[in-house]
Amino acid sequence: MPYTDPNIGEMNEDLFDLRMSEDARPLFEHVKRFIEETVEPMYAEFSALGKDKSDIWSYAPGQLDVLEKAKDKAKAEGLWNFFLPDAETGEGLKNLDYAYIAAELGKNPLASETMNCSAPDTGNMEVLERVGTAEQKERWLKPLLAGEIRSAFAMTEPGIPSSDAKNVSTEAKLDGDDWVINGEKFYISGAGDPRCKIMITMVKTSPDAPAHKQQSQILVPIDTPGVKILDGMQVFGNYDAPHGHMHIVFDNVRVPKENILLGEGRGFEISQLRLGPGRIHHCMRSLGAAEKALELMVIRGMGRQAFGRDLIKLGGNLEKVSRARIEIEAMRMMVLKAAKAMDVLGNAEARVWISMVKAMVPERVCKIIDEAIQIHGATGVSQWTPLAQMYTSQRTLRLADGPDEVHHMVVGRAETRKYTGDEEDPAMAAVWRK
Amino acid sequence: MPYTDPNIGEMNEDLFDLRMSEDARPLFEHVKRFIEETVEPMYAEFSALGKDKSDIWSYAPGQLDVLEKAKDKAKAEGLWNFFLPDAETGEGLKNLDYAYIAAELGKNPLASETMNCSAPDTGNMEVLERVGTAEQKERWLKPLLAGEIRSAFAMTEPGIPSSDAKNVSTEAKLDGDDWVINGEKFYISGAGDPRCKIMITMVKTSPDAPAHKQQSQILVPIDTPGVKILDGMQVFGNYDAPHGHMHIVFDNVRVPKENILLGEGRGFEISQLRLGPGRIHHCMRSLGAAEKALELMVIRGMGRQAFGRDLIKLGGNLEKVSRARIEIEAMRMMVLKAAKAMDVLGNAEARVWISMVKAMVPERVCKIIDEAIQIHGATGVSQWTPLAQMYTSQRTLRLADGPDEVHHMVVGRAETRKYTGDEEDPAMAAVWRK
Amino acid sequence: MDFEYSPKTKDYIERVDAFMQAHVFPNVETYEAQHAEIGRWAVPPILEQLKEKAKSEGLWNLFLPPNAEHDTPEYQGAGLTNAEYAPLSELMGRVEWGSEVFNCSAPDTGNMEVLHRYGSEAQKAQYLRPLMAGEIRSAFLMTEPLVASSDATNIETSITRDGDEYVINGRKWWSSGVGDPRCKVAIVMGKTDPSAARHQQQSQILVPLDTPGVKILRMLPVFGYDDAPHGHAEVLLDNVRVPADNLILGEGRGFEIAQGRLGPGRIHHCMRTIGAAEMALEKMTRRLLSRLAFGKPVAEHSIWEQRLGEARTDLEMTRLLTLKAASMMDTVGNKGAKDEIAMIKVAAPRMALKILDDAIQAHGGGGVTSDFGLARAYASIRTLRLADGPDEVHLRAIARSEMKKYRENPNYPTHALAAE
Amino acid sequence: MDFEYSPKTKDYIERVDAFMQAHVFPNVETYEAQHAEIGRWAVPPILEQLKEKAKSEGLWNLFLPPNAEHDTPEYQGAGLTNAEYAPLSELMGRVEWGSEVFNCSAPDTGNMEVLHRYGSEAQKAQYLRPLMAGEIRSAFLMTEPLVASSDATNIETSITRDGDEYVINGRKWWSSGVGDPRCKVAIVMGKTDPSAARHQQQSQILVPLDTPGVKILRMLPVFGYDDAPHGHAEVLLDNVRVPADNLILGEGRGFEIAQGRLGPGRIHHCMRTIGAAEMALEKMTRRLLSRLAFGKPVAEHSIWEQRLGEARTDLEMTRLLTLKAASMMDTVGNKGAKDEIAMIKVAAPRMALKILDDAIQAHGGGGVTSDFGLARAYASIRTLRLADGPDEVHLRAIARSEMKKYRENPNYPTHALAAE
Repeated sequence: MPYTDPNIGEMNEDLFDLRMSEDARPLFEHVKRFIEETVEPMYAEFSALGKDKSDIWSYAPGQLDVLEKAKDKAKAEGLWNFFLPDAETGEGLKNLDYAYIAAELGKNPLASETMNCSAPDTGNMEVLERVGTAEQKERWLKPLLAGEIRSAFAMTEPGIPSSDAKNVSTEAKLDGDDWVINGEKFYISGAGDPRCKIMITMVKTSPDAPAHKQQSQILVPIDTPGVKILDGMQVFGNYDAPHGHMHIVFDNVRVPKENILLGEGRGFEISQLRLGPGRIHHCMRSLGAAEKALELMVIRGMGRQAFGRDLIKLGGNLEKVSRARIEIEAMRMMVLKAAKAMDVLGNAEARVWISMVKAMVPERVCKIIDEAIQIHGATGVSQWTPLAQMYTSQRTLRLADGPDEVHHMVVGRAETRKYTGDEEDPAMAAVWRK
Repeated sequence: MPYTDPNIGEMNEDLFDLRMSEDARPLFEHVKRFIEETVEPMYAEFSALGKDKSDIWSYAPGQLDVLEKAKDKAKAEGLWNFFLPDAETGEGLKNLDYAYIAAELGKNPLASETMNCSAPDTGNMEVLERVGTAEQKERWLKPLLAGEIRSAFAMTEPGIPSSDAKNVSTEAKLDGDDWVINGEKFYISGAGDPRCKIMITMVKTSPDAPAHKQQSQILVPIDTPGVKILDGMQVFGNYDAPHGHMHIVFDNVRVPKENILLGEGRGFEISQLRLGPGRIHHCMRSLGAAEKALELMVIRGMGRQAFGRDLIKLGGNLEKVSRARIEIEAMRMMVLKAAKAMDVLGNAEARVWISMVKAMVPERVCKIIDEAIQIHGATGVSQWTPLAQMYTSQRTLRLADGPDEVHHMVVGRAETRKYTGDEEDPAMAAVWRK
Repeated sequence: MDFEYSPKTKDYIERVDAFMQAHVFPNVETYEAQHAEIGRWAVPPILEQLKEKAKSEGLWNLFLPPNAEHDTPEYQGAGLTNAEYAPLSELMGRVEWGSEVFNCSAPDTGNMEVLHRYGSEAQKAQYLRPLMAGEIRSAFLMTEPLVASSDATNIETSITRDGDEYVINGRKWWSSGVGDPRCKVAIVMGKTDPSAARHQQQSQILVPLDTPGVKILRMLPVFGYDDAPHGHAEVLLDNVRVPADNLILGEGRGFEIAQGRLGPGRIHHCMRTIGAAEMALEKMTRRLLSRLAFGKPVAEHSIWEQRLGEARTDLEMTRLLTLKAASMMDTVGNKGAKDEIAMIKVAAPRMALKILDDAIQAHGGGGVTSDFGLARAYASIRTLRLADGPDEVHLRAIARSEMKKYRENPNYPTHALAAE
Repeated sequence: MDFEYSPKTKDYIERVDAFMQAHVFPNVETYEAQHAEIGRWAVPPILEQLKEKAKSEGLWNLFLPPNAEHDTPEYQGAGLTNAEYAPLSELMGRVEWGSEVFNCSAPDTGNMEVLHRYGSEAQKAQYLRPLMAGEIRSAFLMTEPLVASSDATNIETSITRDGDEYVINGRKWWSSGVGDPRCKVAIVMGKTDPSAARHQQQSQILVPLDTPGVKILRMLPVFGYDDAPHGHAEVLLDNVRVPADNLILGEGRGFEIAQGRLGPGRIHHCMRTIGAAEMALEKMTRRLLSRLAFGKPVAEHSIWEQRLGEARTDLEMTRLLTLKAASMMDTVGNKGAKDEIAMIKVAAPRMALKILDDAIQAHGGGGVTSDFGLARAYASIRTLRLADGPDEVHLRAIARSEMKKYRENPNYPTHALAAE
């Protein structure tokens, strides 16, 4: 694929209109209202029900009922699967518009799921929609679209640096009419949920092919014999259960030949489909976290005194607040611009923009949350504020979907390619998803 | 003045359309072409003529001729005074459009002046246009608009922290029909130019009035007896001659009563007029410098080897390139947004946005230039690259127009005012101009 | 100035390191396996075995410096000064529970120092003896959830005399160590006289944890970690009655006692932190060497060289300043060393967190999970930037010393102190 | 480990500081006034007067460490080790030309060390004697504009034997000190044998500056400063002929010599840099105390407290590591101290630049101009991050040492070195 200049540093006019489109505004307003009126009270009830559950990997009685009720309501109001392009026209929400909506979805942990727009299902559904066979769609896409089951994407492996996706080593060998899969995966997000039924699994099928044609993606039902879920990976001590980030061994797992997606050696090709939008959504949600942290920082700074002065007037805190605000506004514009670039230039061409925000946002949001922790004293690391939890999840984002370093390589090399005209290494993009 | 929320952190839709307006595009293209075709060759000639001049505070023979020729051409082509709002309609270029144009003007040191759009004349002309009497306009605005003379703005004083403009201590006392002015100013930019004829001077006329009503602005012809230009202030060893940043003593300087602008005690009021646009223009020009530094960094990194590898692959340089690119794009969006905020909300309401970019841009551009210096080795601090010169001028911007700290106070306090509803201290804005 | 350790220190360094290599590192997995088996709030038996072993080798109570006034044959440490002990503290800090093996872990060290210096004979017999023997553990109840405790005059818990008893009421949190079943006693800071001068309102008193009215409300997580079995508790003191003899030193002397305890504790924490940073740097380096990405070892991606180089540099500088602070405590006392102690209190956790953050980054997904101990070390050291006064307070104190030179003496000679 | 200076060092510290307070600081203005009067490239007479005075007080050639092998009654320094000299270097560094007063300024110090160690008797008589007497000055011509000189094998200047002479051709720059009218001789690095093994191609040779063919093309500004009368020259060597005896040590031994000179020079630069940082911190503090903004002294705007606190902390840490590196040079030699020297080479200028940048910020417009010397110090110290190898090269070297531990020995015990 010849590399085209992604317009960084250039004045591509279309990239400078970052307004939400008029068409999307009713949906945006509706989602906002729905979260306020339906999701928030549902979440309160859901949390109360789950308070004393003994098995963290389960839902407490009644929890799924209230969730399902809200999902039904969303479906009835037409707030359902709006992440997905129209099956016939191929048109869907613009990335820019979705970015605005994602910022709203980020305000409640169950908002996305209530409207069937939560990761990793969204990426999986997109992939199935675009490259699935009729049978695959019937069997898996349909219940996913209906919100009846959930799914996972099994990519990352513990033994290798998965940021270079060529390293994936779980192998799938054809044996008669079956693929036999052996290997070890970790950080398989969502695989802890009892409703998770299917995993799209990245495997090496063709070790002798050129480096970018060795990988394939295969559908593996989670109850297939040989799929052994060992444990959840803790993130700063939290399991994030029941969703979970699971550690899974594939021990002679057999699935029918037809479970392959698109075809042998086309794993990378499929990955291109799923990378852009998801990253942007994460980044928009990260901004929500940063806004929250800043708000907490200011309120704490104004409400607490030491040495006879408000905390906000001590410790250089006012400047820290200012720096946080400046970063947030700059990040917001960058995320919106990356979303717009995807709309205008397409996901592939926009990848440098996407890498820019991926390398920029979680690192800086971590910094803002850390300052907010600091002004809270010991309260900041405890469960009395959401800050510690927010920190760990943002810190993890600096590793998920490619560590910062890989994205800096993408951006840095785009800069050098302006002078060399070289092509890009396509492996530098496909990585594990949260 | 009751404080209104400046929409930071809010979704004011109008602020998200950062495209240049269609109306402005022909002017933008024309300016770009004019710089390329007329200013650049003129500047080369101008520089060659000045190479061996003995008095740095003068122009070498022929220098002003080539400059004037280019100015005449600009005037003939209609590229003249476009910074100024239409005298009758009050309408002028939008700040957003001007921001795009300023980025172009920043590419050549004489571009602004050739089109009579250079600081500090622009601010002075705006002020005269808006608050000057008919006589004042005839005597000073007319030749300024015609590009026949230049001007200065005398605000900063060595003895006091001028970031708090209430501190200005140069005093003007009415004595019969004259103001008698005594005091000391420094960093009076442009006063070194032999063509500089007039200074708008900030003085204290009314020490007994409330803090914000003590200051006035008075027109002082630079050849008035008692105006003693002591020396230019060096900036990292450079005089920036003949423009210069002069150190001036006012020793019983007498000017007619009528030279006051707007009226006694209205100095702050006038300052509000001049602060916003100028800061934005500086920031756009800073971006030009950052782009230049990044370009030099990449080219150097690719063209030089050590230890058998390109420099770009050593020392973490590729990541530094990436970080620079990300910062530049984020700064660009913030500057454009601040410009747009001035258009949509007005200068006063947009002041928090202006402070955000003023606190953000020069600091980060300094960092980028410093990285570029580093990859150049000793060449980076010498005259073989423009980097050292760029660094000093960007470093100075962190102090000019209010040091970073004051702008962070403005932004930080805006954040706290969201919760308190307090008013802002208007003194926190008016500072020295470059 | 001499940057070599004395032969005595070298000898101890060798012995402690050898003990760590031979007995502690190899048992980290044992500890974790036992802990998983016996439950969060129980103590893995291996720990007590290792303590016996360390005691038998004379590597015991190393933290307690010689004190001519208070040392007795019964109550004395191993005879090491703060400066001699500091590098040992670093070595122990390489494993989270390493210090405890040598009976050198917080908050017992501070409590033992306080009792050693200010305790009555009866208090010593009852609490100092078993603490020094490693038979019980202890807590220090200072921070309160409702006030900015970095300004200790804000502490609100009341200690009221009632006949032969004191009655204590208040709410404390971040009471570290309370989760341990062996934790038997706490030193509680509170106000005996709210009407006294600002620094004479506070007192410190010994409270056995089984006294009626001591209610452990819950254990606080740090990020996701409960730090079991040590733990950080929120404790309600609800009409807790203890004998009047439990008061330490006397009414209104709480600040005096507190000031004595802070210095050494901070040095210990800083040195342990440096040990943790060394571990992180080692893990990072090994990891970078062992993994390939884009065709070469990650270690050769040049950004990582820069990070490693900066990590080593920052680590060495921080260690030296910490050792200097320890040495100053020995030579000019806690008060003379107060600026240096403030400096390391800020510098050491910042340095370690930067290195840990890079190490986490180098480990990818493994970094944030429990596999390499990095996320956990991050969480625990992050807390140090808040405990014992946040960075901001210490930087302020240093700044004020700086200003004092010129404020009180405008003719202060140019840098008379520059090279002292 | 002992953080107190020895009585001998303390005595020298007192004497040098007293000399600075009594004679150097009060004459800074005199120096500048004289310099303004006599022209950029002339030497203010006050400097020579102060040199005489320092020499008469025995504060002379303090930098040259005792060397049993090479010391003779005629050629020896004041007998101070690197560690003893380091704090003096800091004290001198508080004034830009302070070191020269004590005949301790670069690049003469390095050149004198080289001649003292490797010079022939004739070379010593001709050049070392007047250098040690402060009668002439010297330069070191190493860096070249056309190659990445941080990798010294790239140096291209040719030194070709022709009968009893060597013929030198090449282009050098950043030849510091060449502007000084007293600068009489340069040591030039170049290739005598391009076909030899990589590290045996280079030699060093003495070149009197008045030799025909030595052409000073121009003086290079650093930011806007010409650093007159010292100056940094671009020098063309155009068929420069010198006697064959001018070669130092022997053909192909240029690297060997270069390695000896780098260590002490770096320590000196770092300590001078620390002195400059102290001055900046003092100026910043005084300034902040003296100015009001928004109703209170700027010093009480809390962001400044944080910056002052961080400045003092960073300064103390950097000084200690520099002193340790100096001490290691004395005890384990340049080679054993190479990592520490690399660390301070990176750490000291970074620390000082941060403090200077804050100090500039505190001084407003005065900060970037010449009034407080801050912008000038910034420019000059910024150059140190590039001279003698940029930061990146040193960080890389440190990183490689770090990797070496595990690369060459996968069983390297966990932190055996942690507390050494």
